[in-house]
Amino acid sequence: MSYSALTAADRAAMCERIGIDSPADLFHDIRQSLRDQAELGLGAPLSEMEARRRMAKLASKNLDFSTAACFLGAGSYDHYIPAVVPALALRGEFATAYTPYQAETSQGTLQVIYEFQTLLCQLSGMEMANASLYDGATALAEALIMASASTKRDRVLMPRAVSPFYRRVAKTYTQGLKLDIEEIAFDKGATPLASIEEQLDETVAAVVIQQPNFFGTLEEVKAIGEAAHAKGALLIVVFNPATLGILPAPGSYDADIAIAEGQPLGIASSFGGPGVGLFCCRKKFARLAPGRLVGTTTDANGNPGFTLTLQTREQHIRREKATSNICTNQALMALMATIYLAAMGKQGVRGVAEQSFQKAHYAAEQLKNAGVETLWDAPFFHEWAIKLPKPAREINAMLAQHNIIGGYDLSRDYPELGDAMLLCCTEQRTREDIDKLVELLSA
Amino acid sequence: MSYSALTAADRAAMCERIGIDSPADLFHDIRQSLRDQAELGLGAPLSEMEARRRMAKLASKNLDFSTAACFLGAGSYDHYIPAVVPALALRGEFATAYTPYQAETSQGTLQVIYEFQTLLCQLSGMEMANASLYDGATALAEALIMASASTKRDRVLMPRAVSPFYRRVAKTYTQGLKLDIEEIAFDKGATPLASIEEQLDETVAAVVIQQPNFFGTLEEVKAIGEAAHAKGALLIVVFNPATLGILPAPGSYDADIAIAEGQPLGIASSFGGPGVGLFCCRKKFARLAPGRLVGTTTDANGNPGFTLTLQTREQHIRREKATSNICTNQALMALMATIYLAAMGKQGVRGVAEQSFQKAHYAAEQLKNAGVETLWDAPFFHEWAIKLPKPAREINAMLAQHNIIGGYDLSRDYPELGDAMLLCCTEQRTREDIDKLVELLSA
Amino acid sequence: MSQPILFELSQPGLFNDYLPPLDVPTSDYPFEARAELPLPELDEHSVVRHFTRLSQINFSIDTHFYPLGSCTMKYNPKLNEAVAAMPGFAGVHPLQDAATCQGWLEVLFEAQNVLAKIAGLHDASVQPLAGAQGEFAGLLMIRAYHEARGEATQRRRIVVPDSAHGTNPASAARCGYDVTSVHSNEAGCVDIEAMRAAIGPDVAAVMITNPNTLGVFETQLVELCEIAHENGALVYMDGANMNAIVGQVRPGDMGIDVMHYNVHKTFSTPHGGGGPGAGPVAVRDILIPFLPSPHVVKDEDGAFAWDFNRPESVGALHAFGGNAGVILRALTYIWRHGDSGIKEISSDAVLAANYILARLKDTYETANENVCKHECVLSLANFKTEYGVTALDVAKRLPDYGFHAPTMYFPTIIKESLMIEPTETETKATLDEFCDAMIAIAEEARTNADLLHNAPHTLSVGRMDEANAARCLNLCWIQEAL
Amino acid sequence: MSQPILFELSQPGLFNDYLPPLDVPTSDYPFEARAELPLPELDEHSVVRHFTRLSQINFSIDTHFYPLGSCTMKYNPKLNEAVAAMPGFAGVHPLQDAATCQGWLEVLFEAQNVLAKIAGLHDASVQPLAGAQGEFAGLLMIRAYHEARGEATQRRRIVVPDSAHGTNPASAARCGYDVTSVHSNEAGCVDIEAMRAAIGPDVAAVMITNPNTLGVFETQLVELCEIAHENGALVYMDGANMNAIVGQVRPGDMGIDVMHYNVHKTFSTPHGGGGPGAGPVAVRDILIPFLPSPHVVKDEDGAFAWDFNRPESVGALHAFGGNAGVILRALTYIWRHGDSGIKEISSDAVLAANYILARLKDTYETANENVCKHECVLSLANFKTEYGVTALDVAKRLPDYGFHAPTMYFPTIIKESLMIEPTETETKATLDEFCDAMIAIAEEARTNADLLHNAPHTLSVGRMDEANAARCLNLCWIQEAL
Ligand SMILES: Cc1ncc(COP(=O)(O)O)c(C=O)c1O
Ligand SMILES: Cc1ncc(COP(=O)(O)O)c(C=O)c1O
Repeated sequence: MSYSALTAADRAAMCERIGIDSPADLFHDIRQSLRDQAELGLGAPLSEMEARRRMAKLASKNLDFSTAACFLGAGSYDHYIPAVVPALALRGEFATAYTPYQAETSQGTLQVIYEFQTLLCQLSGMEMANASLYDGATALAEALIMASASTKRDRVLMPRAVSPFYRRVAKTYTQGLKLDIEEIAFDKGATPLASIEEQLDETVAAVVIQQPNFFGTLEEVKAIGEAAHAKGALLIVVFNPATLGILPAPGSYDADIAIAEGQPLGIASSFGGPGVGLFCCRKKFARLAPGRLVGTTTDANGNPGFTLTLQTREQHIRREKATSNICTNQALMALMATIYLAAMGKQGVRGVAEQSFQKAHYAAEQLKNAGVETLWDAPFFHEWAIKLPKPAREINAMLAQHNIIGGYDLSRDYPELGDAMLLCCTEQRTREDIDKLVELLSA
Repeated sequence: MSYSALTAADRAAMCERIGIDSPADLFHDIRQSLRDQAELGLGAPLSEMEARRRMAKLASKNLDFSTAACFLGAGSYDHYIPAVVPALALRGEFATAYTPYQAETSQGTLQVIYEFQTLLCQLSGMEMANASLYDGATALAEALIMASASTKRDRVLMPRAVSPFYRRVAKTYTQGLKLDIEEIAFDKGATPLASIEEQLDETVAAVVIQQPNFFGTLEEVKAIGEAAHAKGALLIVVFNPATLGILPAPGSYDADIAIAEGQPLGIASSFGGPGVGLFCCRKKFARLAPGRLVGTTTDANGNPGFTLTLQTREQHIRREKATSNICTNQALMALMATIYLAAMGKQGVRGVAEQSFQKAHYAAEQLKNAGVETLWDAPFFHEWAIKLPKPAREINAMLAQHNIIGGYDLSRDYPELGDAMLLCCTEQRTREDIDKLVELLSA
Repeated sequence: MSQPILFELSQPGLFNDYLPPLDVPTSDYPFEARAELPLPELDEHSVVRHFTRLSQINFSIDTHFYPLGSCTMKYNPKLNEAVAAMPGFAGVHPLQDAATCQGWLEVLFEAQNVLAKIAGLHDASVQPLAGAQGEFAGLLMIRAYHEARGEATQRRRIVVPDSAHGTNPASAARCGYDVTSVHSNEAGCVDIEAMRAAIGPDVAAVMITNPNTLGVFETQLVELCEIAHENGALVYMDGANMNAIVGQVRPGDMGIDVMHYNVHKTFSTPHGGGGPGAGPVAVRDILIPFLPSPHVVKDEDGAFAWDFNRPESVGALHAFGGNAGVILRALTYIWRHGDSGIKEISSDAVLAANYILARLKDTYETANENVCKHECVLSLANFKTEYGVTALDVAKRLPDYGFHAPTMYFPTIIKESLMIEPTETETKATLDEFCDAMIAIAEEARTNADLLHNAPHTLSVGRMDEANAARCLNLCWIQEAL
Repeated sequence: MSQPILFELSQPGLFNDYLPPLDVPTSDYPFEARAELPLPELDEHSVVRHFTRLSQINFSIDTHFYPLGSCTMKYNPKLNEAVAAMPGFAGVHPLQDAATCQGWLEVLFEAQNVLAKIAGLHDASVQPLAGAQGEFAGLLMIRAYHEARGEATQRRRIVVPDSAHGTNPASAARCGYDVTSVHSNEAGCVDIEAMRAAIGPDVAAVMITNPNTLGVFETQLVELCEIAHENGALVYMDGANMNAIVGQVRPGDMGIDVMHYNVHKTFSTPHGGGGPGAGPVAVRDILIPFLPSPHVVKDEDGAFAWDFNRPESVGALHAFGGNAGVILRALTYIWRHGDSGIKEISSDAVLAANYILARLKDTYETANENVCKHECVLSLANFKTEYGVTALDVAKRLPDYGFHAPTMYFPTIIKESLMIEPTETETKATLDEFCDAMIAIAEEARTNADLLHNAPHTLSVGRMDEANAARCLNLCWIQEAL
C-alpha cells in the first residue's frame, strides 16, 4: 500500500501515453543488478489501524506530562499550551505549505512570519529577528559565526554556565572554521565579570552570556556587556522567552545578538524537537544574518503585502558564500510561537514569567525548610540547583514511581558538583505538586 | 472572566454613543428585585488551565476504548475512526457555521449535506435521505409519525426485537398523538413472520423491523415486507450502516422508510452522543419528510449550486402544521459520516462489515467451544446473546478488572431471558482481545 | 471556484487501507451478500483536498462576523473541543457499568445542577437534543403534570404569542395540543390583555420567549405567569435568547415553570452547520417527577448513577442520555465563567446590540423603540417602498463586505425584518466595520439598487434560485444526472 | 481580501485567562522587573479569526496541486499528526531518564534502522534537523574519517556538480572546505571525465545528487564512486530526490558512503511553510564511529538508551536528539508502507512525472531527453525570445488556474527553467488538468502575453515587488510605520 492516487487503469493509460509497457520501463536506466539487490527488509505494510496501535503502544511506554508532574527544565519546558495553538497551527493550509518562495500564493505564511519577527522584537527588545533557525543551540552556533564574520575576529568567550547542550553544538559547528571557543569558569553558579575581563581583548569577536544561565542563576549581564563592548566585542545573549515577561529584555542591556530556544512559547516538548531557534540581532547585521527574512512590499497594484527578502544572503543564491547553509527551518513552530504570543498577550506572557518565578522560589524555600540545600545562594529565576544525598539517577527513579519527573542530573556535565540536580518550576506546577516533591525529596 | 472582546474603554465609548451611563442601564427593564435575586452560585471562574485539569481528572475516571477492549454494542459501536475524519470535520469553517439558511455563504456545508444524502442513498439503496435527525431512536419515532401521516392509519407493529432504547423513544414521541404501537413478541431471538401476519390488517400504518435486530439476529425482512405491503402498510427498516457493506440494502427488499443511528460511521461513542439520525425513504414521501433537505439549483448566472429546499414542510414556515418540530439537527456528525464514507470508500465499508461479521463469529465459536452457550442458534451478524452463570453486572465488573468492557445486560430489558448478555465484535477487536475474553468468560 | 461533487472524484479501484488483514478464520454468511455497493472510491489525499476546499467556501464564526439574530453566533472556544476529544470522554460507551464511567456521570450530574441554578429552578434534564426537543420535553412534562392532577383531557390548548419561533407551535402540535396564537402589541411584546383573554381552564400552558424575538425583554412576564398560574396553567419559557439575561435574572424567579436552553447558542457549543445542539430543560420542583428518563443521580456515597426508575417520567428522548459531548462542552464553558463571567456575557452582549442599534437607527427603521437586549430588529419596509430594496437584498449584499447576513424575515410580525445579534465576542472595531457596511449599503440602495438586487458578487456563487430547487427536486446525485 | 496585521487588532486591556491565580506565597524579584512589554492584547476570538483567515490565503498541498520541483510536495497523512499528538509522545521531556522514555527511544532506534536499510547502508543518525544539516553532518563525518587516517590537512576540497542545490556548497563551506564546482554535460548529468579530472588526492569527498536536479538518474554514479574511492575520497549523496528511487535501488549498493534524507519530502512530514524537517544521515560502516552524538542504542536486555560515549563522534547537532516529532511521523509513514508500499511510491512518482513530460513536451522545450525520474524540467528560453514570456510569468499565471507554481530558475544550468514534480499522490485527473492549464498558458503566451506579465489576477495580492522589499527593508512592524 501507499498513499498513491493512481489506479491500475490510470497507470495503464499513462504508460500508453508515455509509450512504455509498464512503469518498470522508467527504471531501465538503473542497472538491473542494482535493482535486484534492493530488498529493503522493512516487512509488510501496516494498515492505519495497526500503525496507530503500534505507535500508541510505544507512547504508553513513556512517562508523560499528562500523568506526571515535571520538574525538569534545562532547555525544554512544560509550559501550558492554550488549546487554540494546535487548533490553529495544524490547519492544513499552514502545515502543508512549502517555504513561501512564491509570495503571491503564500501571503498567509509570509504575514505570520512577519508577525513572528515583530513579536520577537517586542519580546526581546531587539531591532530585528529572522524567520527561525533549527533550535536554540544551532542559533547560538550561527550567532558565533555571524559575530566572527562581522567583527572579523575569531575568538569567542563562552561561560561554562551556558547550557552544555548549546556548547556541544557550538563546538560541532565551529570545528571546521577558524573560530576558537574559550570557556569561562563559573563561581557559585554565576559567571564572574572578572573572569571574562581577564580573557577579553581586541581579538575577541563575542562574549556569550546566558540569562538566566543554565543553572537558573541571573548573570551580571549589563556589566558583562559593557566589558565586551569596551573591547569591540559583541554581546551574544542566550535568553529564555518565558522569562521575558518580567526579566529585562536583552535589547535593554544592549545585546548585539540575542538567541533562544522558542519551545517554551506554546510548543510541545516532544522529546526535544521540533522546537524553534529564535535569532534576533541589530538591524545593521541584516545582511549578515543567517536564515530567511520576511519584509513588507507592495504588489503590482500598489497594495501592501509580504515577501521573502535579502535572499542574496542565502545558500540557494550565494552557495558557498552564503551566510549560512540553512534552508528548511522550523516555520511551523514559529507559527505556533506566534499564535501563542498573540493568545497569551502581554498579560499572559507576564503571568507565565511571574508564576514560574514564584513557584520556583516557593519550592526552593520549602525544600530548604525541609533540609534540602540549594547548591548556591545565587539569585535565580525558575531553575535552581540542589544538593543530593545520592546520585540523581536514583532519586529520579524514586520520583518516577510517584509520577514525578525529577530534575536534571548535573553530574553528567559538571562532575565537580557532585550529586546535584537542576530543578525547574513553570506555571504548570501546582502547590500540591511542589509539596509532594518536597515531601519525597526530604523523606 | 468571559470570552468577551470588549475592553473597559470600548464599553465606555459604547455607552456614550448609546447615551447611557453604564451597561447596567440596559437592564432597567428588569425589576431590581429580580436582579438582586440572581445569585447563581456557580463559584469562581476557572482559568483554561484549571478547567482543562478538572475535566482531565473526570475523564480519567472513565474506562475508555484507548485502554480497554470493548465488546459492548447494542446501539453504540467501537468502530475504527480514520485520523482524517476529525482532522477535517473539526475545521472551524464547518464547525462554527450555522444552519445554511443563506445558501451563498454556506455552499461548503450545503454541498456536504447533498453528498451525505447521496451517500446514504448509495448505502441504503433508498431513493432519498434527509440532512439528518437527532439520533436513531428519534428517527424511528419520526418514521412512525410520517408513516401514519402518509397512510392515514394509526397502528404500528413493533417487534420487541427492535432496540428497547428506540422503542422507549417511540413511546415518548407518540404519547400525545393518535398512534398505537403494538408489540410483537420474538421467538428464538427473531420476529416470527406469523406473529406479524396475525396482527396485520388494513388499519396498520407500518411494520417496523430492525435488521440485524437488537439481538444481532437476522430477520426475515423480505417476507415481512411483503406481508406489510400486502395490507397497504409501510415497511420501516431500522438498519445498522456498518453492516451494509455486505448485508442487503433496505432498498433491495423494498423498504419504504429506512432509518438508523449513524454513529458507526466515524463518530466517537462519546457516552452516547452526539451521534446522528439517518432518515431515508421513498422519494414520493419527500413532502412529508421531517427535517432539512438540500437540493441542487442554479445561481443568478446559471451556475450550479446547492440550497435548502422544500422548507415549507418545516416548523419555521409551517409552524404547528410542520411535518416535524425539528430545527437544529446533527449536521456536524453528518459531515463526519460523509468524510468517513468518502475515506473508507466501497472497499473500506465492505471490509468493516466483513471483519465485524467474521470476528463475531469467531468469538461465538470460541466461546461455544469453551462452554459458553449462545442463547439461540439464530443466524446473526456481529452481535449475539450468550447465557451467563451469574448476573451480567458481576461478569462485567470482573471483565473491567482486565480492561475489557463486557456486553449489554439483557436482563434489564428482557428479564425473561435470565442472566444473559449481548456481545458485539467490530473490526477493532483483535484475535488477542477475543481470546482473552473467551478465557475470562470460561474461567 | 466551485468544487466538483465527491462522486466525480471517484476512481474505481482506489482505496485507503485503514483495516488490517483479517486475523481470524472465516465463516460463511448466513445471507446472500449484497452484490452492488455503489459507494465512491477515493485516495485519502483527494478526500482531504475536497473537504478542505469545501470548508473554505463557507462563512463561519471562525472566519466572519456572523450576526444571525436568535442564533447567538458567539465564539466557540477551542478548549471545549480539546476537552471533548480526550479519549477518556470520547471513547466511552453509553451502556458501560456505572462504576466504569463515573467521570461522565459526574459531568452530566453537574450540568443538571448548574443549569438548574442558572434558571433559578430546581432540577434539569440534559437529555433533550436541541431547543425544539427541549420544548417537546417541557410540554410533555406539563401534560404529565396535568394528567397527574386529572386535568389532562380538560387542558387541550397551548397559548403562544405570534412572535414565537416556529418550533414552539410545532412542538405543541407534537404533543397533541391545539395551538392558540396570540397577537403581540404594537411594540412587539406580549399583549397582556389579549393573553388574559386567551388563558382559560382549557389551557395547559403558555409558551413565552424572553427576551422575545424582537430582542425585547417582556416586562410583564411576572404578571403573565400569575395569570397563567391563577388559571391552573403552567408557563414554558423558550430560552433561546438567554444570552441576553443569563446571570442578570433567573427565569424561575419570574414565575417560569419550565424552560429550555440552547447550549449551542448561550453556552457556545459549535453549531456545526446545523447541529448538534442540546436543549436541556430546567424545571420547578412540581415538575421533577416528570423529568425525562434516565436522570443522573448521586447516592450517599457520592457515587453517580443513571436513574431509570422514574414511574412518572415522560420517558426517553434519546437512545441513551442525550448529546453528552455537547453538554460536556457547555459545562466546560460554564465552569470557565463562574458567576461573574456569566454576568459579563449578557452585559456585553446587550451592550453590543444596543451599540449597533444606536449606530444604525438613523439609517434604518427599527422595531426597537428603546433599548433592546441581545439583538435588534431593523425593518426594510420603507426601503422596499422607496427603492425596491428588500431585506433579502441587504442580506445578500453584506457578504460582499465580509459579513454574514443577519436573520431575515423573522420575527414575521415585523415587515422586511433584519434581526441582528452581535454577541459579546466581537470587538468594537468589528461592530463598527459592520455598521459602516450597513450604512454604505443603505447608500447603495439609494444610488444603485441593482448592485443589491444582484448581490452577492464576490462569493463562490451568485444569488441562488431557491424556488428552482423545489421545482426540479434533486436530492441525490445520480451518475447520469451530470 | 487582505487581513490586517495582528498588532492593529490589539486592544489595550484584553487578555485571555489561561492561568489560574497564583497558589503560592510570593517572593521579591532579585532584579528590576521590566517596565515595558509591548506585546499585543487580543481576545481569543480575534486570534482565531486572524490566523484562520491568514491560513486561507495560502496555497498548500491540502488545497492545491503543488508541483514544486525538488520539494516532493506529496500528501501528508493525517494519521501522522494524530500519532505525534499522542500525549505519550508530545508530553515527554528529552532529558527524562531512559527508563521513563523507552517508547521514544525505540522510535528513534527503529528509525535509525529503517533509514539505514532503505539506504542500503549500515547505520543512521536521526539527529540532523534538515537536509542542509544532514549534509553538514555527513561532511563532518567525512572530515573526521580523513582526520582519523591522518589525511585531514591534505584533503581540503569538496567536488560538487554545478547542478547541485545551494546547500551542498554552503554546507561544505561550513566545514571549512573549498568547493570545486564541476560542469555538467549537455544532458545536465555528471560529466564523468570532468569529474575524473577534478578528483585528486586533495579531495575529501564528492557530493552528488541522484537523481540529479534535472530529475535524471546519474547512470554513471557507480563509476564516479569508483573514481572517488580510488582517490581516497568518499561520496556523499544528497538524498533530496529519493522519492524517485526509494525501494528501487539502494544508494549504498551504488557505492555511496553517506547520504541524507529529507523526510519532509520523501517521507511526507509536513513542510509547515518552511519547516520543520529532518535530515537523517545514513552511513557505511567505516563512518559509524563518527556519527553524531548521542546515538540511540539497544542493550542485550532489549532496553534502549542514549549513547553519549562516542569519542570519535563529530558531536552534537541539536541541543537534544533532533526533531524527534518529525522522525516519529516519518517512521509511521514508513511502517505504513513496508517494502511493497515504498516501491510503489517511487514507481508512481516517476510515472506521474513522465506522464506530464509526455503531455507537455510538444508544447514546451524540455531539459529531459528521454525519461525523467520524479520531476521534469521545462525551459521557457524560446518563449522568452519569441513572446517575451519568462518562466516567472508562467509560474505566476498558474495559480489563476488553481495550481501552485513549479520551482523556477532551478537548476540554474537550464535557462528559464520550470521544474515540475507531481509526486505519487495526485490523481491522473489532477495531472491532466494541470497539463491542460500549462497548454492553455502557452497559448496565452502567444496571444496575450500581458495576461501573463500581469499575473496573478485572482489571488489576495497581485504580483509582488520583491526588489522593493530589499530596498526599503522593513522586517518588523512598528506602531508609527502604518
Ligand atoms: C427563539 C428560538 N426558539 C427555539 C429554537 C429552536 O431551537 P433548536 O434549533 O435548538 O431546536 C430556536 C432556534 O433557532 C430559536 O431561535
Ligand atoms: C536537492 C536538494 N538538496 C538539499 C536541500 C536542502 O534540504 P533542507 O531544505 O531540508 O535543508 C534541498 C531542499 O530544498 C534540495 O532540494
